[in-house]
Amino acid sequence: MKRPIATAIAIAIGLIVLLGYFIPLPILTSVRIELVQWAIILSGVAVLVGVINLFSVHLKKIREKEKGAVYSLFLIAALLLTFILGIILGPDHSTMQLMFESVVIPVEASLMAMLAMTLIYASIRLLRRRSDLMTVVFLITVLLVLLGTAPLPFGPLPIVGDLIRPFIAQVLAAAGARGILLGVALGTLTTGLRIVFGADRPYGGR
Amino acid sequence: MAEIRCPMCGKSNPDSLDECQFCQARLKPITAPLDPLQPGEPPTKKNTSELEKTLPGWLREARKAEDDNTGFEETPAETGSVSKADSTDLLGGLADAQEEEEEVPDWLSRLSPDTVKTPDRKTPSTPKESGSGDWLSEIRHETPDTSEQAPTTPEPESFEAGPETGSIDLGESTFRVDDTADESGFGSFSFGKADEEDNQIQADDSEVQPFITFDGDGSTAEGELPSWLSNFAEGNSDQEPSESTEPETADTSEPQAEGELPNWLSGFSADENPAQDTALETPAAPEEPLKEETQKAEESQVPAFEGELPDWLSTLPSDGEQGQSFTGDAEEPVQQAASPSEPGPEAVSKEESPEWLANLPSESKATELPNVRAFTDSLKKMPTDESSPDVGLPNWLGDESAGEPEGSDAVQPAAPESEPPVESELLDRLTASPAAGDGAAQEPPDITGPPFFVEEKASSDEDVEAIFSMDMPDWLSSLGPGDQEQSQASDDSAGESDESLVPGDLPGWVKAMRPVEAVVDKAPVDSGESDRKVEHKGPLAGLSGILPAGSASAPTHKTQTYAIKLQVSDAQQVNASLLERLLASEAKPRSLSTSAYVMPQRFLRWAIAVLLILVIGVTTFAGTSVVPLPNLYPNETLAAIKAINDLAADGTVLLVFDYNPGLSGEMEAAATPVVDHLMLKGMKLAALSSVPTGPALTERFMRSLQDSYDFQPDQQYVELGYLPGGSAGVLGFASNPLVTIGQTISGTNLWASPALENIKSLGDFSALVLLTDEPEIARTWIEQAKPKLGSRPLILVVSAQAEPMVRPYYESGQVQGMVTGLMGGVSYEKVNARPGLSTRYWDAFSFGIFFAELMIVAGGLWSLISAWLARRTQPAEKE
Amino acid sequence: MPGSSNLIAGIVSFLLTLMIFSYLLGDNPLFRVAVYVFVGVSAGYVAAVILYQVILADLLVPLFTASLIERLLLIIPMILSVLIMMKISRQLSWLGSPAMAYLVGAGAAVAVGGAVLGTLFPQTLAAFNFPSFISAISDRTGAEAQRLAYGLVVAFGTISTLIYFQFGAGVQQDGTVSRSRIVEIISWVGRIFIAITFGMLFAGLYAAAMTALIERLNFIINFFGSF
Amino acid sequence: MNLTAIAGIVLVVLAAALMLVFSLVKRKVPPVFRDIPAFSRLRRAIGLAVEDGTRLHFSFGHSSLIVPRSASAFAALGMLRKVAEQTSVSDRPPVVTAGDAALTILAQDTLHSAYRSAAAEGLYDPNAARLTGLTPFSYAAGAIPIMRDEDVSANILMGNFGVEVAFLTDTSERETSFTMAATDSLPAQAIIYATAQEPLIGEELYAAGAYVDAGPSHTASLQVQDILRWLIVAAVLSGVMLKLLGF
Repeated sequence: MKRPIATAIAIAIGLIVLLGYFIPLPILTSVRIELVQWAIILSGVAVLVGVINLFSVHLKKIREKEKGAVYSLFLIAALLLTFILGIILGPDHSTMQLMFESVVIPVEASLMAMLAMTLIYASIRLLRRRSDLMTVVFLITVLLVLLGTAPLPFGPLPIVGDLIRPFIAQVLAAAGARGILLGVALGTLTTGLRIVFGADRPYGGR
Repeated sequence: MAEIRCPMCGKSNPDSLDECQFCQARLKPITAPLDPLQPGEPPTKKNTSELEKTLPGWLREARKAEDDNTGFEETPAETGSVSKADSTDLLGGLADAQEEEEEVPDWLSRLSPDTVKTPDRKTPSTPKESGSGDWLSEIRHETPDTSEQAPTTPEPESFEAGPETGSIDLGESTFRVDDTADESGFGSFSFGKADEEDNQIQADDSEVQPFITFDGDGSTAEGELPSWLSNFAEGNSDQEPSESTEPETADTSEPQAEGELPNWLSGFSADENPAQDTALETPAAPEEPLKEETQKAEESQVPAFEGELPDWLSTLPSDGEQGQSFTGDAEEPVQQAASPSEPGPEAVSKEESPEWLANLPSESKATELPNVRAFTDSLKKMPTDESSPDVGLPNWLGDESAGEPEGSDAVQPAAPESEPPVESELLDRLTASPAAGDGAAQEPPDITGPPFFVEEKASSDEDVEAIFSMDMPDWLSSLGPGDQEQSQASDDSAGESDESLVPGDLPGWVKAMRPVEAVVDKAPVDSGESDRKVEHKGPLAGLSGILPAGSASAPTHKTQTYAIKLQVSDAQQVNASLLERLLASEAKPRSLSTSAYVMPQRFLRWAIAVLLILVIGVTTFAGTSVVPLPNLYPNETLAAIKAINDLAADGTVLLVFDYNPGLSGEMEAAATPVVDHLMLKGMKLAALSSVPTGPALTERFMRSLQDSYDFQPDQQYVELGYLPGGSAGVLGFASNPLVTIGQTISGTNLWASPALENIKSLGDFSALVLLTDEPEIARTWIEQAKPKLGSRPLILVVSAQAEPMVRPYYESGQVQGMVTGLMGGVSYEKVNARPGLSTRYWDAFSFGIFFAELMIVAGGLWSLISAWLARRTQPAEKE
Repeated sequence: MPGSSNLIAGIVSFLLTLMIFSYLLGDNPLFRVAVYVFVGVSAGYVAAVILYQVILADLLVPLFTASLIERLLLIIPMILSVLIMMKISRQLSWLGSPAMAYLVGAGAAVAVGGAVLGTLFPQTLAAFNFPSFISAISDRTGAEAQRLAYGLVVAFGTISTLIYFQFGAGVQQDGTVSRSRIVEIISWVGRIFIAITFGMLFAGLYAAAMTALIERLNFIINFFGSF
Repeated sequence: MNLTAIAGIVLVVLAAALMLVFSLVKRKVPPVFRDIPAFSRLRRAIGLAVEDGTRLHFSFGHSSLIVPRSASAFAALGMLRKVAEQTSVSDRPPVVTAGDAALTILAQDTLHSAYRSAAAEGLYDPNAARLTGLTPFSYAAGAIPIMRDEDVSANILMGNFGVEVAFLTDTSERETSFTMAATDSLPAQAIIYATAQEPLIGEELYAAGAYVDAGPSHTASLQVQDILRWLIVAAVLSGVMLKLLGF
């Protein structure tokens, strides 16, 4: 019996919030804002559930000595330490800041840095994977834009920097991006409607 | 077949197509037609270890498992492809069995208790709807306890023989029954399914039947039963087995041996066939119930068992009169002799047919119960009936020991797979040399005991091939093009399958396979005098001795173990080599999806990394500034500078730090000149972020500026913290900043601080500077906040990759200025003549980008050339 | 932060940076350790932030401090939060469904609203947001004319890209599935625009990643320099 | 009540009505959609994964549920639902990773109901859907070990990704496993296009449901999208005409 309830809730909330978007009745708008505010709180609570999921997954790995259980040990230790410290000291305490800056930032920055190699590698391999016109156009565009982005060590190229790149950026790329965005919006619309009207129920059921 | 029904979309396609014309699903199996096996093909001694990667995952696991398992455990470990649950169950018990007592041969000790158990087992399970899975798993589960039980049961030598033969028989029968249970159980389930799913399922089926059947055979759970059933069916219909080109039809030796088979079989196959094709379609489904059942069994059965052994013993004498009628049976010796290898139904057909035939056509679930009862009855008799073992076993055992150099080959017949050949062979022998056997009791241990296991452990590689070699007959028979119709077919399914097996109809690769199965069967039969005829027609033309009794009916159970010895025969080698090719070709689809050159790839990666790090590292280390700074500045950057210059002094600017820590390098380089500019103008700053990691980044960023300007927090700079809720949060903040954020847990109101005292709405900020790497976030702020910002400028500092998406907003005037990435930063610094991070990075950046450009060009050319060469060398290499 | 902690931070981040870079040689324990520690710390940090900034700030604290009406209102999210917490337990997880349904419903509505008001309308309008023919020719400088020309290209590109996605197709007599010839031609042009867009974005990503790499190498070099 | 709001309502109601009609009305000839090779390859990859007992790995990105981009995650969930049912015959249920907690919970629910409807509830393991990190990068970094260690033969990356998707596609290339990737974020699409084996572009992400036969409502969605697509094209064209005519 819980399924119908859940579905009913989803549909009701969905419709109210949706109406709140389009019907500019102040009351409807404020109701919508309140509902969304609650949703924000809920997703905040969900984060805690998620962290517990993260914790339990790795705890299980350790208990069952699965592959990489040792690393899970590191993860759980780091997670607990940070979380507990965060609860005790508060997230904006200097210790939290220290942990953040000495772990999160360097690791993320290093991952991002490695992306430089990954992307170069990918663009080299791309033609091996798909050698079609689209790929060629893609690579040529990349080349031109890069040439326009930074001057060569021995001085900037004429035209590319001041004509071609802007043209690509402002016209061609803008057009493609707009088309893709519109398409994505269409998909978003129908996908959202499927859920608002209960055809899709990712929260279980059916 | 004029047209193939697409397994994916269900539409019918001309069978000329390889892929469905509607959904591009694969219509023909991936396994490209293997060039048929030449009879005289020299056996290639293959080191299968190199095939490792091409093996299916379950197999790989099993092989891993091998190392710590004892020889006997390997069989289930490997066969338990899909249904881990039961295989492991079997294993557990077996392990104990071996440790506990070596003198009793494992298979004997393992199986005989089953004979004990099943009678009691079934009676309760009969009423149950899903009893099948239940009692089955129980039987499975008992193997541990029973193996311990075996020694404790005090039995006379002669009696020992009874359970032994009987045990094999029942060992078979239980497994078969379990098949019936599984498939029928699943069949009914999957019929209940929606069509769309059926389509999908069939898709898997047609795409990968070979695999599926591997699974099927491996895990006693599917594939086998249908095949042998259909074979029996064919057997009945076919009248001259020896001449037929279809290996299966050789089964007829059985039907002929036992008179009343056809009539019950027709009914049997009729209701089994549906189960067959569904079972093929979805390999592992049955295992699901099984798992649970086995778990249930765990608790319930162990105690139950103690209670049962005695009452089994007590039942033995009571079965006396049954025993009489049994011995009275004309074919008794045959039956007994065959029993080790004979699938249950024959036995059934002999004894119980009248009473249970009735419920056959009904739910196939129901069918297995009668079978079981039949087997167990035959079992109960076995001990009581002294004659039968003596007649049965000694004969062939004696024969083996006499005529067979290799003991294990001799025992091969006893293996379930190849029972048909065995059987026919046995029949010959039995008819030829009547009761000559003695010491039946102790013989089996010698043959069946240590030898295999030792050998098997020794050669685990060939083991693999053995598995597949044993599988082939099954899936061949089940692969018959007609099996779709067959599944619908009722009584006349036999005839239908015949048509479906007309050589012309067979996919080329199936044809290619046929000789192999023949070889498989041939191997054990070599010793026997029967089946030494050369084929004249059909795909097997030219192969000799390839038509032993219907191998296809074989349920593969323990034989992987026994099959090892088959390596010795050349036929097996040929078989193996062909199977390796088959395996490889089957693994192809996956390799299709992957790129072939792993090592070069790694080197390429290393090369790129090393070069790039060298280029940038050296430039950075040298701290050069040889690259000219851009002398033409992006308009959006100039606009940003202008907008900030126009700001009324002493206002408060809202800084939004919405970038990933990962991009802090770029964002800080680009944002520093902007914030630096704001500081120079003496603006008060309020920082905010809509991503949780924002505040920490803000803190870090502001601290880096703290050195150059020692601004007082709360006086010139307030950190509002994290604004949750994404776009909704932004909207809330834009429409009413003061309530959305700013109250700390401690209750202090940040809006009261000097920097924010005269801010009541978003419009009161002098400007909003958004630092982000995600166009989505930029869009959110532009769409939600800009309207509320009114005439106040909105300035974006974005990562380079976000430019194309945010640029339109700048063009359309919603954004007053934009600083994109390092280039924007460096321009900003140059215009303001305040060189900073960006300027320091500029050389390295330029060199790095230049390197990237070179690599793209070089790589592109290289790829084009090599692709062109590849296409020229082997055309149509792509799928 | 005091200097000592700065030093610690420096050493730790230096080590972690190297450990991550070790992935360039392939997956290895160092990389794994760095990654797992990173995941743990970031999760813990974010969870703490959420706990303070959302759950405490927006739910628990107001429950005791806010006005009566607000408190009454907050009871609903409170209940829903408790329900979501049920997701932790396997047996009770079904209790969480209503709360998740709430989230999903709200999320879907936000998505629809955002798609229509945030993208569909503005982007469609922007597609022909260029000077009219009249103003273009009346403008002596030619800037307007250029904007018009650009605008036309953008409009065409937008349309062709949009048409590229057209899903509906027909079965040709030869059995193949394909769209009408005209659609195919237009969408071929669309593909080109898409390729160019991706190329532009990809180049931007290069630049971003390159900057990150430079920043990291700078950090490493400076780290050595600081001794 | 301004023009935009009215137009918005009209658009939404129209779309909803069309979807309702298309999903209810049964037609003799089911609608045919253009071939997207990625999906047929995906089907094969799924089939192979089922037989050789390897795992499918779904990754749903880091989108929060209450932002406009959540739709991409919802589309991915629809696909997971269907694929989970199909692979319920395998004893290695798919593993799902996500960068948002609520999304992870939804993935669990989806798996659960999928197995329930496939009568394989015993397969359901709450830990099959995992939150691997709460920030985009940590989410991707946390998913990498799963892709490497858990015998994954096919990766399906659908949802809202950022730059971090590159780590996932790169890992799967190193593992030489099948990858189908789709996202609604443009930069990530560029990465996917360059690094993923089977990239889906833009709107194709939302077509996933229809292409895996996830039900009439999905098919209807595609038809509606096509109709609206032409509406937009008409709008743009008319706008351009007006401009050229000098209005």
